[in-house]
Amino acid sequence: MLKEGELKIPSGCAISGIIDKKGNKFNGEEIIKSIALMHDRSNGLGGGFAAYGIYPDYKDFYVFHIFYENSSIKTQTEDFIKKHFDVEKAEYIPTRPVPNIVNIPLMWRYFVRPRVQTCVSEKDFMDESEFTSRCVIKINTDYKGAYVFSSGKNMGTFKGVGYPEDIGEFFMLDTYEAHMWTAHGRFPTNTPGWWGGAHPFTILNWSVVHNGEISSYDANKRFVEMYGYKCTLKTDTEVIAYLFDMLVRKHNLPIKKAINVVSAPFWDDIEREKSEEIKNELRSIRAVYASALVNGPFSIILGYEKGMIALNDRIKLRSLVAAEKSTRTYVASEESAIRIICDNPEKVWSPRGGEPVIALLEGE
Amino acid sequence: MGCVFMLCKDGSKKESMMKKIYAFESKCLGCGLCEVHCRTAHSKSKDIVKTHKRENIASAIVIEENLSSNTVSYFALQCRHCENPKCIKACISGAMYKDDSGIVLNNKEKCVGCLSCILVCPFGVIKKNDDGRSVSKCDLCVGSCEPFCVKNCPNEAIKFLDEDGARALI
Amino acid sequence: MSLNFNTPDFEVIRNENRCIQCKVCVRQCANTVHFYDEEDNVICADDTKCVNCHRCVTLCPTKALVIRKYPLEFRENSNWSGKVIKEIYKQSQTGGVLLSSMGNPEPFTVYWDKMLLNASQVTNPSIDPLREPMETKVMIGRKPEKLEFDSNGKLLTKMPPNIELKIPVMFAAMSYGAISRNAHESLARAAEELGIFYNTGEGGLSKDFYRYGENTIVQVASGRFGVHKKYLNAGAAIEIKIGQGAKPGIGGHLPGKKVGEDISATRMIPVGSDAISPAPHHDIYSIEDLRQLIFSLKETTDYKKPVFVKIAAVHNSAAIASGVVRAGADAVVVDGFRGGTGAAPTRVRNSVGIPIELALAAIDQRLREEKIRNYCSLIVAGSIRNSSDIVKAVALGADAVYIGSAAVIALGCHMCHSCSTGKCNWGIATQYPELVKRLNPDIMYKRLVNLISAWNHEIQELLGGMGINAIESLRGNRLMLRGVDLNEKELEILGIKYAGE
Amino acid sequence: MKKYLIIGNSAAGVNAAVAIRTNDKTGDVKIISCEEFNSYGRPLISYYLNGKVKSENIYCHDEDFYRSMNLEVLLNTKAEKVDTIKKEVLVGLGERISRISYDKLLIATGSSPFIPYIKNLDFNLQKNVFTFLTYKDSVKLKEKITKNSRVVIAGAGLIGLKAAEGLFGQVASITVVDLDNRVMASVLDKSEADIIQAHIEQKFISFKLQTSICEVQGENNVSRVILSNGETLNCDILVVAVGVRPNVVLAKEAGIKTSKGMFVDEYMQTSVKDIYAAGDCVESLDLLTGESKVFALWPNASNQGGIAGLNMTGIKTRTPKTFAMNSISFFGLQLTSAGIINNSRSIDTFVDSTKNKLRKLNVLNDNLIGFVLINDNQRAGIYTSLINDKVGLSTLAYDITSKDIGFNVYSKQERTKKIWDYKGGY
Repeated sequence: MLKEGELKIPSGCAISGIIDKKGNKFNGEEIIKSIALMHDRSNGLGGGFAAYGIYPDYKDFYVFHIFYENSSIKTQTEDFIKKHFDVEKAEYIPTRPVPNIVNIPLMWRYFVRPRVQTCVSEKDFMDESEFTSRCVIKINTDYKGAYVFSSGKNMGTFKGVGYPEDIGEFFMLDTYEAHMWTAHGRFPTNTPGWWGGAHPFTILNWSVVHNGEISSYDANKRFVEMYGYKCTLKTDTEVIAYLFDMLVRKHNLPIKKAINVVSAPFWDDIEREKSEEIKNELRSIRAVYASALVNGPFSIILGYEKGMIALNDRIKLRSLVAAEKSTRTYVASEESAIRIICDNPEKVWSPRGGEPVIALLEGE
Repeated sequence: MGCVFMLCKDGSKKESMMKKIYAFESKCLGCGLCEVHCRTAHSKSKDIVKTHKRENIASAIVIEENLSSNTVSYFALQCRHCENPKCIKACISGAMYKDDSGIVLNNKEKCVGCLSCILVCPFGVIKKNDDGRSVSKCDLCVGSCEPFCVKNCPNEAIKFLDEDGARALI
Repeated sequence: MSLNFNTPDFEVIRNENRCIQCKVCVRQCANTVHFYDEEDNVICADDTKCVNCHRCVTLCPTKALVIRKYPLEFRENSNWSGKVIKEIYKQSQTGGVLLSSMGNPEPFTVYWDKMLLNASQVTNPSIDPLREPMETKVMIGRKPEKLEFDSNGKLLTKMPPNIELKIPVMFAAMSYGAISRNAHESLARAAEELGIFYNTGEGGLSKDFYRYGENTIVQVASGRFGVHKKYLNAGAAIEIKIGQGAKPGIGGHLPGKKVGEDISATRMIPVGSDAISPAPHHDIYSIEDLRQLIFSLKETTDYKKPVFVKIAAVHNSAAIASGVVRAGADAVVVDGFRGGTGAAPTRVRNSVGIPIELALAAIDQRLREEKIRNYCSLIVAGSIRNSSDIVKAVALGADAVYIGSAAVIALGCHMCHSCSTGKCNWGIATQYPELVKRLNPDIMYKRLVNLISAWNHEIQELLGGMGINAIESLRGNRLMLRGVDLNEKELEILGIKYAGE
Repeated sequence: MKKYLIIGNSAAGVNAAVAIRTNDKTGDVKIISCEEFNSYGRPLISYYLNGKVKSENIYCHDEDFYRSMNLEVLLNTKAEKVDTIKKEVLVGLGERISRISYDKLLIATGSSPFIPYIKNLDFNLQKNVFTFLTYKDSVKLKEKITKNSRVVIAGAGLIGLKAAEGLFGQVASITVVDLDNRVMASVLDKSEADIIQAHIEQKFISFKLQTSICEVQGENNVSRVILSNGETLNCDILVVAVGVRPNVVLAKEAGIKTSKGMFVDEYMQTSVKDIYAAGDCVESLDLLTGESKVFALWPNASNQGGIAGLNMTGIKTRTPKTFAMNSISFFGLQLTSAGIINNSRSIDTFVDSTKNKLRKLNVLNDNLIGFVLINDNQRAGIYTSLINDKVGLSTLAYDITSKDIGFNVYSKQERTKKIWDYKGGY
């Protein structure tokens, strides 16, 4: 029987995200409350959170959150890390016992700085993020039983098997202060969940929570795999993170253009576009990045260092609501999940298919 | 036998508005299917096999074969339903007449087989029947919305058009 | 040779109760199988000349004719089948190379029929193409590796020329000479109406068809027939023909008797002369020569037209395709061993080349491994028979497909495999004016439009069923395929799982 | 409201009336006819005689034809005198004489049988002597004949032979007498005429050629005829069908220029203004010889009638020249001929004849000027239009003598032009 990680699990679930565009920090209670309201949208086999701005003292370090199935794989992985990174600090991730959270893997986090000059033997130029992402992918591919479930700077994800509110309680999220939180409750359909399979999925600073299914998964997967990514976690959401990382970091496309790739306008709409310049741009995007178009029903919340983006598929086959109040922007699968933590928001709307909700930190 | 023959809306019967059969030589294969279906359409049994095996009906179509230098070409010719038909003028018994929608028809009972119509028709598309006392000519399958030869031409070499429609296709 | 061992392949059976001696079959059979016996007023048939093209059967107004396999049986011998024996009779009779037409008829596995498509059930809804937009448009041509924007979001990268296909299907290369002028006109007009393209084949392009230029792909083959500056600029894209699926490794041969006035003018060869296209291009003996030809063609059309390169599906197609992409081709066209041909030696047609499904899968995977799959388009041909073949081809990794045999069947071909005689009764593979006339472009182009439109609806239904609303999301999406009745190796090459996995 | 008066109710008269009515919806159109029957096809009287055509089918048009076209017909009305000054016509209506005024008059009186001088021949006295031109003649004849009547017919022309065919099988014997050396002398050359004669003789009808009837004998009816060659023939029924003469008495007395027939200009108008004439009673120009002569031809009469009608309503229409043409059958033998058909050195004649078929074409300086077809008449109209249009035979797609005629004789352009543009014609 293949462990749940070895086969692709379709996921229907709940997502929620809050950002304070001024950068004011707040603890995890609000996000837990919001995701908890959507209890029935998940079946307790997966929950997780992403928090941005939680490690202000180590904001220049990459923070690896890693699961280990056993201590031997832990020592092997740590040898690999020590060879490629200066480890500033290593500690297990503090948790508190919660009745529903069981068979917990070893969970450690490492504040590290990549040793690019010494390790990079090849002549080709590689910056630290490329070096780090390759190491993370190497661990997740070759070190069976070890999973780096987040590797960004001044951010981290906390996920596992269980309802999201229990996971939040388990990881003591009330003790962390972040300017942006995203959360996800999972509804895997056929096998018991596993800790690595829960959302959010990350690569470097990118984190994605996703409600839906990617029909174009294999096309997207075989496209990003051409650029060095490796889809190891066998959940289709993973590929969205890699797509954004590739488009924005490797091909340095502006975020709006990346969105036009992932949730591309229809050809008919492009043809109706008045300005020739925009029409040519959209036609070029669809031609060059055809395999990066994410097809199938989805609503995603994307977190990264600059802020939060929520997006629906082109024909909005999944629910997504957004709201704004003073410096805060909220997005969630259901309006009720927003209203429970934000009474009378100034503006509430449901974004159209393919139309992003972009909430960036000021100055970005 | 299908829908009523179409007259133009305002009841006027401008000759050129009247639909006729036009043959397109570049498309005609000379296969003869139009004749088979013409005989059948005018037979009693309306069954192809019975028509040809039992009834003796002349088709109202003549398939012309033209030998130019290197190729053989064909086209199907039938009554042009002239505006001012010579055959009606030559007919001694009033058998040849024009109905009110402009189709030149032949009344078998009145015809005595004198063949004056054949003597004057410049297209030679009126055929003497074997019974010696009647002739066959095209009646555009009046009463059905499309002549059977047009309906069954495998290469759309004959079309049922008004004059403007036909000129557009030359 | 006095004694001729050849026995007829087919038997013409006439139902006397139905035959009305209307002589339509006599007039329509170009092989003079039927003849009218004046004396007994009966129509007879000479079985030896019948190629079973169904012209008489179709046009007989009383459906009095049936053509059957000639009932003569050879003694049962699984090694020496009737077919093999008769081939020896023919060659020992004529001493000539056995010629045949259309694609490889041997009973090799048709992999299309061994692959099944996916459909979504619960977790993602299938998309109803009647209510939701469903996109089958594809852009064929070279793509830059990435797009660059300036600081305020203005696109800097200049896109190389791409052609736009409303439906990922094109009409394959069939030269004017192999097929008739009316056939070409039908293909051109259908391409224009469908918003797709037709390929001129290696016979050049008649002046009257320049007006269909926007929907034309002009081919440059080893014979360079009809290739000149105006010709190259007449089409929307250029295709260099290196190989053809039905006859990999050998050139083409158009018999002189088919080269009349118009074809001689179009091909720029004397009337009546045999048009032989040599096996290799005499200026392409290595991959770098190909690069030179590609760029000289681009220079001639000042880089406004994509240049495809067509290769036959052979054993190392993957490496060849990679070389072709690196040589600067805008699209690689791969023609499988079932692809059709007007005339080719039977031995080559039946035993050279590999199935397109395996070649496609291998090429797509190799180009991805070399990280250059996204640089160019990959088009497959030989043979695509229906819309599910197209969806499976795209899922394996193709951008679009060419259809040749399917197109001529829509035009009336009844696969009698005797195009090489030049007496095609349906007016397709013939230059006799009275036969060419039987293919009336005004009717036949609509049949092509009907076929492709129908296929397009089917593609949309299949895509919708998988929860996809743009065909690009299916390209290379091999998870949407499952194999049945295939061994491990075949699954591995095709890169698909077995059904049930 | 214009008043139109037409004398004569046959081909010319009726066609004229129709032409007038289509172009003058309100004019008053009157047709007077000395006969008691509505317009009928005169050539049909022989078919009536032998029962092939029933009496109700003899009429050209059905009952309400005249009413639907709002034409007034006065039967049994004989035009006595035309007063060209007062523009009136005196008509005898039974005993009474009345006047009908007209704005436009058409004289379409056709022709009447020519009775040669034969000693003691007296139509009033003798009850078994007939002419064979009107339906009445045919009706009277049909009543008179019995199974053992011995019939003598004077004249072996179209009418005489048709009379013979009409009587055949209802009488004991039929003998046809003609001055000429062959039957249908006005239409056929000797070689073809003999074919027709041989065919008719198979029906035991005997011919007395190169002789004529010079005397009849019998108390009050004729019982014997004496021929100029001395022979005498018993005769219970005598039919005089030697020829016809145009009815021009009325015109002559009205001062209209006539010769054999009335002279008309291109628009069918006689020498007197507002009086037109058409049909067998006028002189027409022969397309082939240029002569002016009388054509007793049904198609010509219909044509000229129509044209006269148009001109009477002011629509200027020219009359095309005409030429002799005939299509007639005797006992199943189908004869179709047109134009100049007699042999002469200047005309090269092509004859293709098999057992019972004949195709004879006369060509003069690259024009077809005449043809005779026996039992091989399919598509004869193409020959007729070759004559009519004076087509240069060398310009045609093939030599018309080489094979059966077809519309493919014309070149492609000519064919297409004819099919698209031809509207039929006067």
